[in-house]
Amino acid sequence: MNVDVNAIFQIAGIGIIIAMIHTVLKQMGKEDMAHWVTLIGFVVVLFMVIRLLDQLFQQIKSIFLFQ
Amino acid sequence: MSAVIKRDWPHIDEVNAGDKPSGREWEEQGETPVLETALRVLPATLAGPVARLPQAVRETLEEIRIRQDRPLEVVYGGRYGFLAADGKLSVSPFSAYRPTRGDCRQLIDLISNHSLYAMEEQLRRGFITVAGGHRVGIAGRVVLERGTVRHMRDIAGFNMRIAREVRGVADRILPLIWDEDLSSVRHTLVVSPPGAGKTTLVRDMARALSYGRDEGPFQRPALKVGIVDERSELAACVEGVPSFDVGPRTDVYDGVPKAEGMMMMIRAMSPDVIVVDEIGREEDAASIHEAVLSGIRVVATAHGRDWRDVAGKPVLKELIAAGAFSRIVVLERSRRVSGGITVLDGSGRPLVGRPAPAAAGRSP
Amino acid sequence: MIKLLGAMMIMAAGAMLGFGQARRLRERPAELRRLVMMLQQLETEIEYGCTPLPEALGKFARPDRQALSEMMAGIASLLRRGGGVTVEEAWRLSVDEYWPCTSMNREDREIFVQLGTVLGTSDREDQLKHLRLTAALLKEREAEAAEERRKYEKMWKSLGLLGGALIVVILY
Amino acid sequence: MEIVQIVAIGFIVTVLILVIRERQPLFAFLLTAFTGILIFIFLLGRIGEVVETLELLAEESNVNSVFLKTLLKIIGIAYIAEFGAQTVRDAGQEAVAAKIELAGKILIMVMAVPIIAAIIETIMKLLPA
Repeated sequence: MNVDVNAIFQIAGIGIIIAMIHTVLKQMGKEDMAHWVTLIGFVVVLFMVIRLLDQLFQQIKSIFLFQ
Repeated sequence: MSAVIKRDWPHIDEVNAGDKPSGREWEEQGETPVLETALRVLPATLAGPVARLPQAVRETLEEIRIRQDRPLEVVYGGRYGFLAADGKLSVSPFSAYRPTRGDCRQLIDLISNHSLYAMEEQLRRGFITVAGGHRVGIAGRVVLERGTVRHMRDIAGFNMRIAREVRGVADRILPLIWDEDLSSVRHTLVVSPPGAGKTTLVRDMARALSYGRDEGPFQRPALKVGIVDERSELAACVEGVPSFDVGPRTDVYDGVPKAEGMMMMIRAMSPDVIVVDEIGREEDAASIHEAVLSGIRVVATAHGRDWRDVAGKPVLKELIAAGAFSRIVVLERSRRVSGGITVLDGSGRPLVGRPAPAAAGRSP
Repeated sequence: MIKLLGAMMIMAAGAMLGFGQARRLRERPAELRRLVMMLQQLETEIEYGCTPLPEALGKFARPDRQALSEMMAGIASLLRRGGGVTVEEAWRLSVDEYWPCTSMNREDREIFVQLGTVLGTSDREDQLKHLRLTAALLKEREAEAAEERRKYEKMWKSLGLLGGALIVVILY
Repeated sequence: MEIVQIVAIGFIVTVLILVIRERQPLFAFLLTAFTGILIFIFLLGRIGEVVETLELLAEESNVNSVFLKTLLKIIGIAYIAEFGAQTVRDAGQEAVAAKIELAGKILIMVMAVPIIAAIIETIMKLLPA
């Protein structure tokens, strides 16, 4: 339980920092850069979410579907 | 800013190295000062062969002629030869080193002190005097503006005349042109074809007059000498200071037109003697008259083979006829300053080679 | 504890990177302005003084040892040393030596080096033309640099810090 | 007192999502999904115990294990479908959520077919011909 709670804060932190970088870049007129940064941040977080989702499905399978 | 900024330039040697490894060996050899100043303004590809010439040739070197894409030529002791890259001298032009366009560009950069723009006046006259007093004549495409020469471009031919300071030549003829009564020198015209040593002679005369002599035979007071040096050849001033020893009481106007320079000298510097090179124009004559009237002695030079030749030239003829010059010194071409000196009086009669008090009365 | 230390170091590195970039942006217009002023001074020397190049360049030597003055003085000292060095070579050597110490970029450098290939090799009018052209080009770049500075100086400052923070968060 | 933990996590996440949502809705969604998965995984551990008990009971009462397995599968499908649908609904995609729920219902029905068949068969046997 404990480790995973850290992950929540990690994701939130990444989200906030990416949002700030996005804002700064956008203000300075570098929209394309801003979008790239957001995309990369998104991919990183998505990766974390998907790993967790995988874990979830494995558990469900093992409990309910006897595999 | 970076805190570490290097002061040394070790890599500059790499620039000179490369495919011309031994181009500057003369610097280590301790070349004679005359040639060293000349070699300093030559690119390494040209300085190398010249420095490798035999000692005898180096000592009598008169001219180095550089023409783009054509054989490198040197004139020495009245003879000429073509120079190969290894310093070998030959009369045949085929094995000689041919200066490239790059060499010429580098040469013009060096002789103009990296500042061709400051040399416009010199370019217009066709020559540049470099440190050491060597005169580099240049040939190229002349650009005209309203019929007069504006400047020169595409410079592809150079003639470097090695200037030599020969001390003591003047002592031999000074007694012949000395005016005992006024304790000064007489108005003197030195005549010779180009390259026979006129300039060397008058330079030494200026030096000798400026120093005077207070011991030994033929004692004389030191005189105030003014040199009007239109071509920067007599004193070879670099940044206003003569690079030749022209004496302690000598003032130099550098680069000024002769006629104007003489007038300025008379007005401003109150010299005893004015030394001027290569007169021949009408303004020169007017200024010389002015100087003579002001009681200032004039030592001048002019191109010419001999007395008759000079007496036939309009301006000089008029000056001589007016009695402006009471001594004519004629130098012969082949013998350089070492000999072949004839001294004539104002009417063309030769004096015998000793002090001639008999001619004193003719002094104007 | 060590983790925290590492995190702080990464943050500091990111911040320094950002501030360094911001400083370059800040210094570039000033340096370009100084360069233009030097060229104008050189122009005066050439136009009215006919001063030979080594001397004219030597006048830029200052005790403050700023890279630009040092660069000019370096060219002058190379030329004075003689040894068959042309203006072009001296110019290039000195620029190679000192340009990395400045905040100006490669294109500025190209413009400046180009001047070295013509300086001292033609008559006065031509020289002045080249000097003025170079000065005009550099001025243009100066305006550009000022604009860039206005736009990006702040951005780089915050970006450096945020980048450091991002790395820390991702790796934590 | 796991419920306290879960509620606490829920509170914190809600605050974080509120902070991020206006600037980066994408990250807000990911955070929601992540938290959902986290809580689900946490609950699964508990459900596992229940399932184990059920299995034990079924074994003791000699019920056909096929029925129990099917039953558990149906429950599993129901959980997964519910979770998926809710997550998608959180992202505002009502239509997709409805489709997931539909798919869950149909699959449950498919799973249930053998049992229904068995029941009908038993009834047919009981009825006189």
